[in-house]
Amino acid sequence: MPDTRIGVFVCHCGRNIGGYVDVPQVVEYAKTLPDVAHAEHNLYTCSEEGISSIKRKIKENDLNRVLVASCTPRTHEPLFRSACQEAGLNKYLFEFVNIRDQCSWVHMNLPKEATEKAKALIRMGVAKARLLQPLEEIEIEVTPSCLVIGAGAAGMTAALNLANQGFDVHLVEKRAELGGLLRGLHRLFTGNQDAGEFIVPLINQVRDHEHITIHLSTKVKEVKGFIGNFDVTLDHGQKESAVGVGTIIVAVGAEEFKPAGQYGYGETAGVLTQLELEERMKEGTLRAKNVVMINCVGARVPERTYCSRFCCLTAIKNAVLIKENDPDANVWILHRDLMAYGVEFEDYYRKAMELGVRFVRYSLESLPEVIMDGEVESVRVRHQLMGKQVELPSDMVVLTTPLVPRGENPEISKMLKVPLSSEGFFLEAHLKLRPVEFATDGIYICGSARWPVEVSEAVFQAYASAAKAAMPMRRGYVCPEAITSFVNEEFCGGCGICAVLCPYSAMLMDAKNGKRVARSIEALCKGCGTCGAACPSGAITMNHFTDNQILAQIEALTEV
Amino acid sequence: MTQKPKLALYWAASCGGCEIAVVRLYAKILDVADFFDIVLWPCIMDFKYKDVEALPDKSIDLCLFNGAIRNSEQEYMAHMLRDKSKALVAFGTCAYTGGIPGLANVANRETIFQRVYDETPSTVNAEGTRPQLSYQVPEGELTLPEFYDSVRTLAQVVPVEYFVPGCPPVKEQVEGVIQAVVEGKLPAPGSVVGASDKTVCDDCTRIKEDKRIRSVYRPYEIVPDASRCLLEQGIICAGPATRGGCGAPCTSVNMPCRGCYGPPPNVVDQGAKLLSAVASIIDIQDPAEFERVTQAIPDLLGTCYLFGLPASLLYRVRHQREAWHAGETVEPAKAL
Amino acid sequence: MRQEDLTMNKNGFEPLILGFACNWCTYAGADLAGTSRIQYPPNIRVIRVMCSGRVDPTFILKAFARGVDGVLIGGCHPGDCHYIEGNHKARRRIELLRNMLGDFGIEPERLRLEWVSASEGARFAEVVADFTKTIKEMGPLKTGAQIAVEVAK
Amino acid sequence: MTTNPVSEAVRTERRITIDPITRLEGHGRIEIFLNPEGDVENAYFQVPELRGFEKFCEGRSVEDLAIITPRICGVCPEAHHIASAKALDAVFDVDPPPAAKKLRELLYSAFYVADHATHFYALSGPDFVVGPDASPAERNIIGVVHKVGLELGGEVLKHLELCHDVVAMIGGKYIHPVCGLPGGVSKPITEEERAKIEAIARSAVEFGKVSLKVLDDVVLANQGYVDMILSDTFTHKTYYMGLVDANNKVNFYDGMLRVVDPEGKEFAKFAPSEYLDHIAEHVEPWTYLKFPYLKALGWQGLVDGKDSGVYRVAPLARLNAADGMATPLAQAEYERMYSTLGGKPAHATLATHWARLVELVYAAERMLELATDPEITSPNVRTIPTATPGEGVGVVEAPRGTLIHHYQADEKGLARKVNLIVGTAHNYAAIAMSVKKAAQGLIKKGTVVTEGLLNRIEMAFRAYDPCFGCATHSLPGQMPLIVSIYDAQGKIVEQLRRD
Repeated sequence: MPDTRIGVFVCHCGRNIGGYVDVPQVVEYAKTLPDVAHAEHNLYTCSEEGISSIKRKIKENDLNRVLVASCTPRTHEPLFRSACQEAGLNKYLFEFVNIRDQCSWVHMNLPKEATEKAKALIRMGVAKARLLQPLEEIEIEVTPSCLVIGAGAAGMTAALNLANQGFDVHLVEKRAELGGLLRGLHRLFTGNQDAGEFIVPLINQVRDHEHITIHLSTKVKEVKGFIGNFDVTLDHGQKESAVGVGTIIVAVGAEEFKPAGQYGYGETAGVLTQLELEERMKEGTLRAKNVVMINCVGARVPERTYCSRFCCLTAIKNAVLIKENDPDANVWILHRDLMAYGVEFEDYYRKAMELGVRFVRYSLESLPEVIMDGEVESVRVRHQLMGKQVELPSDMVVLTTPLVPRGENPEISKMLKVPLSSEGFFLEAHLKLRPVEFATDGIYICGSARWPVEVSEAVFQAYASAAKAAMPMRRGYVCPEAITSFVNEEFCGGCGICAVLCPYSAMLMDAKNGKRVARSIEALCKGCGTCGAACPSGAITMNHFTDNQILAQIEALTEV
Repeated sequence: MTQKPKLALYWAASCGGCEIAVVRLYAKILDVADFFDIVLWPCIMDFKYKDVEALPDKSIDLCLFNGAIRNSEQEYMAHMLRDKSKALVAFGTCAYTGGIPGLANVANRETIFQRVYDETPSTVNAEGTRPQLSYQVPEGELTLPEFYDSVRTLAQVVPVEYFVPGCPPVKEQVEGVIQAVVEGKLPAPGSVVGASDKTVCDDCTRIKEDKRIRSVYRPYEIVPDASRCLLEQGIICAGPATRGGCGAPCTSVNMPCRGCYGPPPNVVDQGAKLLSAVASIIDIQDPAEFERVTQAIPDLLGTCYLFGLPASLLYRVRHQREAWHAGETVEPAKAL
Repeated sequence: MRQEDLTMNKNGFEPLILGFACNWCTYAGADLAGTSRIQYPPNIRVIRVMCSGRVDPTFILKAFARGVDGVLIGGCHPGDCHYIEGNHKARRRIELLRNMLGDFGIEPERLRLEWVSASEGARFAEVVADFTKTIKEMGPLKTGAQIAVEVAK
Repeated sequence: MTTNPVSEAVRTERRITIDPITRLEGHGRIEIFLNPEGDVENAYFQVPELRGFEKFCEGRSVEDLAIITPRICGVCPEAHHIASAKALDAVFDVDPPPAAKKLRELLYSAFYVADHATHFYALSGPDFVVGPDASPAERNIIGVVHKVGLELGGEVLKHLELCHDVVAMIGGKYIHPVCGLPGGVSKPITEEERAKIEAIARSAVEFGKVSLKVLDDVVLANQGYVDMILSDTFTHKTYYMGLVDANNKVNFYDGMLRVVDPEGKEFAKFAPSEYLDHIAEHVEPWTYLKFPYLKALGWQGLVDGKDSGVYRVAPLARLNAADGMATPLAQAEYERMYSTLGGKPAHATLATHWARLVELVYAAERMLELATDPEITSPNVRTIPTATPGEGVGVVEAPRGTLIHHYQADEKGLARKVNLIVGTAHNYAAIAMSVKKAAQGLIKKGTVVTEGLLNRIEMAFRAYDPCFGCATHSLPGQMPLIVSIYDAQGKIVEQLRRD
């Protein structure tokens, strides 16, 4: 273990630092600090001269730590790190001290204080540099194949997209056939295109694609490993099989809420849901003169507070279809608020009104009431605008219900260690910064598994997730953070606190001769260090920001 | 006799449980008596200070010192025994981290005297009599040791070779330490002996599954599942932030660990770590709700530092002493 | 005790303030304050961490035990954490720690957690200025550890 | 050593220091002042340590006091733990399930057997078994074992360990158990554990009988000891206090506090929660420990008799304050003791040892009763408190006397006010008097201070509390005493040692 030899390079940054901080004085002070073998100042440390000076001094003074006091690591750390590397020094043995952006530039009228602060910051930097350890960057190979869970519009689209890029895809569907919810749909908005026209070609392409292996009536039983190398066990009912993939896309979709017991649903054939209505229309077995649709059944209520977004449109679409098919039919839509976002949907709404579909607003306080006597007779509702009770003759009541999360979501979420929202849908890493991907690397999400979406949204989410999944597979490898946490098994008591804190599932609880021990998966760790801050047994070291390094900085801060 | 290694035991501010822990070696205690030449054991034999003072420096091979430093007599003995001993051992939690007597660092001499000699409802002391360091009785002078403002650990007073944690150290560990001494197998000076390098969780056999909690309970508020981790059931347990080796006797009877074995290796401040761990696993984002839930921990200081206040980074409560320095009179509390 | 104080000690008490800034938001915000040349008091010394969730309460107690007069922690706004919710964990730890500081006779106001985004250079400067002012008014921190030293003397 | 300097010394003012005599809360120190004639002018028993529990318990979570207060004494932490749990029941106004109360008492009874046995065999036994004048090297537990035989010696150690196992089984740890909380205990016992405990209890009862036999053979058979026990030197006529059950029988865990006067007539009987109406504490500037006394009579100083507020607690006091024992064997021995001592109350301090054996037998019998109670294995050992925390007093009879815990909590359940009166404190005044009297009876003009004499002075206080004698004889070694003879200037002129 050679003794620590630190080289300190203080930058004038022209006048940017030198104009306010007494750089020569700072350099003289730096020389007095422990383990500082060399200190100098440069007009611009980031200039060709500065960089070559660093490299030269590393050799001449066989420095094994380098500290640059200049601007900010956010812009210049890579440059100085590579300088160290080129001089044969591990780049993580470099420490950056910010005496410009956070010192000279913000204390321009206080040269004396700025100089003292610069000294203090360098003293702290040196204290940390003394304890720096070299770190290695690893590469992890990524198997160029993807597991897509769920073969609805989203899943099939994602699978097809990836397959067309030449990646092998394992498409897993728990039902006996492809298509998901779409199979039940009649026509799709906007444009009322026949659902079949969309779904059938899609199914055929998927089925015939050389790069897609379809697993019907199959469930994902177990998933091990991490980005690049997931070992997946598939349960085909009678037998099981194993596949290895590099990425995973979750496209399990959602299901329509069945409002059992509400408005006589389940008691008479005259009361059905929108999806059931579409099936009848598809079969052409719809016979109804007076249709009353009730929106927000089971949505935006205390036990299910969210809005399913497109059910208003489904109601409008189906109302229009009924009217177009039979102009004499009466169609009422009872709603609480009408969501018709975007250009096309607003047109939809207008068209419906033109065709004579009547909209009645009701409130959560006074819900509509379906009058039945074996068959539906009428619907009584308090008309909010007219402020009085009205009774609508009706031979069919259609309940507009939201999409709800799949029952198997919790199971899948546990298996993949990805989170669910409080509503039970899957939760992506970040709505704006990292949509369609989970915090856990290599696992992506699209379609109604994430949030209720209509078909076109499902499709473009599918493209997005496929594009995301393609990145590591196309590159063929991933470079995880070198600055990761490390668990010292000697001290780990296996309490498991780190495991629940890590947003990336990078902390695993292993069983070692009967006892629990935590293990950090470097490939997944992002180096945030929250596990280290919480680890009560002191077993976790957050590399490059270790307790000892930070405590040393604090001691240096308060030193005489 | 003189060939035997010399053993000394001494207690300072402590309950005597550590001494009992040694006596409770039962038959083995006789082996100890055989192996060692016991030169000092106040609860066993004469301990006129002069006799210890008379011993040459470093003539005691092993000194097991239990108890924190609360008064001048204890500090004096700590210094003397340091000089006389080759290996000075902080034996038990009080000597190691301050222990329960160290909780007195929430107060100071004046407030303690006030409570004990004035306020306590059973006390009748109209004259405000206080114990005096020196007092003239008709027959002569009587003296008392000085009661200090703060409690200190042994290592805060003199350099210490070894630390044996535990309130008290469990029998098996005491045996182990004695054995190590007998076999001359003590580790490098500065080490903690008679304990494990892992935490109490490693000793605790309760089932651990998911550490996330959404509510916190005080031990008397719920009947916990007898097989599952207490912390996972919302009962604050110091086990994860406490050095093991005790065998987790407390959790074995459904009571949480309170941290008497002190911080694990590599942990600077046991309380800070416990606090950080607890705050981390309370899985609540809404600050108001978090505030509400954490009401179930009304005494954070006592929860985090029940056995180690003097050894903590902050060492003692601040305002108490400042009030004492400013000569502020703490308003006399009402009788119970 | 601290030489930079002595030199700074022109007009009365100049507090020493430790700052922890997360790499992605607050540290960037502090840099922006610099590039915008926004002036603020020189009492603060910033330690860069990747995430406010890295800040172990031990660090804060250590700082107070060593006589730092105030500790400021800067993280990303809720929802913007580069590490999903490291800032939420930081908030929970700091909140509990503030309560405990009270038990120790240390004013909770000496420990502050602020959300400062990369675009909030001006806000960073304001926060530092305001915090420095607060601590100045509070006066120097006298910790139990310092008292211990006195006792020992 | 020559006796000359001593007799020399006796002619001028002298001072004898016995320092220290081991701990209750810290060490004890005896200062004996002689007058010019060499007679005892006065004797002071100082307690030079304080830890301030009453203060630093303030602000703690009140339930934590069951963890904190046992650290007052590592010799009898069980007493503090149980007293604390009872005080907490009161603070939360909660009534634990029957099984919980029984488990607490079972733990406590096991502890009692061990504690009394330790004292009888290891601490005071040697004074009688080996003899007060025997060589110090023999006057210890080993000496006892030699005298009574290895077999009995082994029995003693075995039963100590067995009883500690029972405590650990219920309380988690023998030293500083943790099972007690407001509303009950933290863990029920299994049938398997119960069976173990029953076996231990049966064995303990037998052990109690054996111990009584030892008392007969070595103490009562020796007229010299009996005379010493009954001698005026070791006699004090004081009030006596102890817990009694509904039938005025001795009870360690619960009941009413009963005080009898020096004639043995009931002076007061009150619920523990009313202790403040009957007991007060006096402060002296020369010691850190306070002197409790009976409020009704007031503090008259360190004097005994009917007019003095000084009262005594612990085994002999408990028997004096009660009308008998609640179990057969113990009751029989109780009657035998008083007939031998010439009726109630017995004022002979040294008879405390006998009383202690009576209690040991009771504890063992009670242990068996509880171990065979069908309810003892009930899983229902917790009542969840619902009331807002308030104020509460918890009292038990510790081996060393009545132990009072008094807490006041705020609505958050934080301890706001704490008052504690520990067993030995009640006896403080009596101990100081006994020591003085012993000294007066044994140090006369020109008397040469000898081994036996020092031990007899020590016997006076050892009778009260093993914390004093604490293992004094439990290992081969020297006596803990040294007598320093000082001249008027406090300069040491002579030292007498035991070796």
